[in-house]
Amino acid sequence: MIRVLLCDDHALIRRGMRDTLVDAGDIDVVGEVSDYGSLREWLRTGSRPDVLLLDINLPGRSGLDVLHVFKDEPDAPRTLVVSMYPEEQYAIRCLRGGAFGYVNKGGDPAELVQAVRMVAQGRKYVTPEIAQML
Amino acid sequence: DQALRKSTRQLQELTAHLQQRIEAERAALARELHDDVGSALTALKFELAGIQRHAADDAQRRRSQRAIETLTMAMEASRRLMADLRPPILQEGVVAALQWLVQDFERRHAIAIQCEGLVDDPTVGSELSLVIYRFVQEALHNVAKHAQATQVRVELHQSSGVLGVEVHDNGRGMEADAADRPGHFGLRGLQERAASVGGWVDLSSRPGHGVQLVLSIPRDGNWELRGSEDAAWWAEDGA
Amino acid sequence: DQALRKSTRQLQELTAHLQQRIEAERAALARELHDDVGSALTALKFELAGIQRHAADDAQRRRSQRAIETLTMAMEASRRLMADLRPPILQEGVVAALQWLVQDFERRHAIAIQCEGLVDDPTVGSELSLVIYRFVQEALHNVAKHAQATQVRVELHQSSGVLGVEVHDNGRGMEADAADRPGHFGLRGLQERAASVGGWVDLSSRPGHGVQLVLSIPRDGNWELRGSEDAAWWAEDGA
Ligand SMILES: Nc1ncnc2c1ncn2[C@@H]1O[C@H](COP(=O)(O)OP(=O)(O)OP(=O)(O)O)[C@@H](O)[C@H]1O
Ligand SMILES: Nc1ncnc2c1ncn2[C@@H]1O[C@H](COP(=O)(O)OP(=O)(O)OP(=O)(O)O)[C@@H](O)[C@H]1O
Ligand SMILES: [K+]
Ligand SMILES: [Mg+2]
Ligand SMILES: [Mg+2]
Ligand SMILES: [Mg+2]
Repeated sequence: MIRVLLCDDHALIRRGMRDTLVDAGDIDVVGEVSDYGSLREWLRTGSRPDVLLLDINLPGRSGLDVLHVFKDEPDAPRTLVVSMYPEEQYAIRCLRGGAFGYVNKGGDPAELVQAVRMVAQGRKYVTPEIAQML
Repeated sequence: DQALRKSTRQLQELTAHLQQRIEAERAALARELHDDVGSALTALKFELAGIQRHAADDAQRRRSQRAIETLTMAMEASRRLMADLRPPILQEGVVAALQWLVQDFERRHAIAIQCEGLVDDPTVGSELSLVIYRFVQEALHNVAKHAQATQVRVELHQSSGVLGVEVHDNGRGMEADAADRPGHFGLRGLQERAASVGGWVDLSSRPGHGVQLVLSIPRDGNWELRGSEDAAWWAEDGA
Repeated sequence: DQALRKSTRQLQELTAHLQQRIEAERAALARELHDDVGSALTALKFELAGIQRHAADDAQRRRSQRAIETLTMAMEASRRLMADLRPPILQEGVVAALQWLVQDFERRHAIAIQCEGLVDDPTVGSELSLVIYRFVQEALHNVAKHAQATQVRVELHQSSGVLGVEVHDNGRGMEADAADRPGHFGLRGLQERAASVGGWVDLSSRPGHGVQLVLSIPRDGNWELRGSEDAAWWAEDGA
């Protein structure tokens, strides 16, 4: 089972992502946090997830800030950024910032499952459009 | 004369205040749209997908497919509204936002833009960065719409206390009075925006020789309001 | 001195322009929210109800119930936004809002307005009441700006299924083609707004004899769209 941690400040969206991932069968959502503070706490006490789903728009430190902090940490989790912003604006910044992929939350939820599987294998999830821009 | 000077200053302040109110209001609306409407719609997207995954028959699958398409329309409409109100990319700084405008233009119009100075973020507040963003956005918009250019250049520079932003094209250029065309507010709007932060816009062009649009914003806090003579923004190219 | 006078006038115009832009922008946003986002969400509401009716088991019923609740949240959020964009006084009803416009005008311009029919609220939805409000607002705005009137009259009446709103002044009047002046959008905007709810605006005037502006909105649901011939809104006074 792929172990996923969700970090998003919106409870309904967490629920939606959880249902989507759990329905896939091979994915387990091991935790939910809503901001940088609770994410830190979870990482300190809990075990390391295979994939962290990280929202950009968080209260306090943004997802991009979190990526920046992770850059200096060798055991930081592999991060898949999820955002409501259309991908062209942020994808490249996130990938350069160390993310393993970027998924638009407003897109097809099946894409989320696919992205989580790829990132869990240590591969980058890059759509053709983003690949073209890189 | 003194009284007039005073009333001019008051009006100038009022103008700046109104312009700020427009921007503040836009930002607040964009935030509400994003946080309240946008989040609920995003959550709904996941819920509809769940319903579709568990649909018992084709009719239900069709129904949920239709609902997903309708929802996608609503999401696109609200995203369009949001981007119009306050480009979220600005949170990443002016340079990132301008780079995005440039890339977007290049992708749409297959013209490479030559950039200069798009490296370090100047230390500007959110108001100034929005003025800069709108300036480049409208300038590039005009290039695409009117210029028939083959070369475009975007430049950001800071020297002797003035922040400068320039957009040049090598297109067909324009006449001196084109900026005042009634019903066309783009360039006039830029001038207003610039004035609201103590800056100004210079435009120079000759028919057949492209347009050079320059936004200048004094950064030492010592800028003076330019009198109405100086504010005539037309400068014959080479003159 | 001349230069200063000129710059004062320019700033005055600019201020008015900005103020209008705020209003116009708010109105446009509310309209877009309503038309683009709102209509898709309403359609979605029906689609979700259909999905729920045909749910095969409890789990699906629960999922669709949840989706309906989330949708309701999104609709409420967008409705709140729309309400923010409208003049809050309208929440008190059309009559209260018009009375407020009248008082505001009287205070600013020291001209008493004669009112008639500003008593009972007509039963109109929020869209219609905004059209009525903007009509009186722009009409009074024009009176202040252009008419040099000494008498102004605002009237609301309802007869044979038509709701009528009238604003008359005894000022200098206007020429037939003044309404089409490029760069002047007030009267044209009113006509568009009226058309958006199945109504129309009639304007009559003779130079020296004031302007009579009448908004008519059929209320029986049987109105026909007026053809482009009828839509020519100019009627020579007395003709
Ligand atoms: N880069 C350019 N090359 C050639 N002509 C230009 C250029 N920029 C502006 N113009 C001319 O100047 C006029 C005024 O520009 P402005 O941006 O104010 O209005 P617009 O682009 O026509 O309309 P709006 O910006 O309100 O949508 C344009 O209509 C066009 O004729
Ligand atoms: N009550 C009035 N008395 C005299 N002239 C009027 C009156 N109302 C309108 N006009 C004339 O009709 C023209 C068009 O009016 P309109 O409201 O469309 O534009 P505006 O008031 O000039 O500008 P805007 O409404 O766009 O700020 C005005 O410029 C003015 O010349
Ligand atoms: K978000
Ligand atoms: Mg968030
Ligand atoms: Mg333009
Ligand atoms: Mg007017």
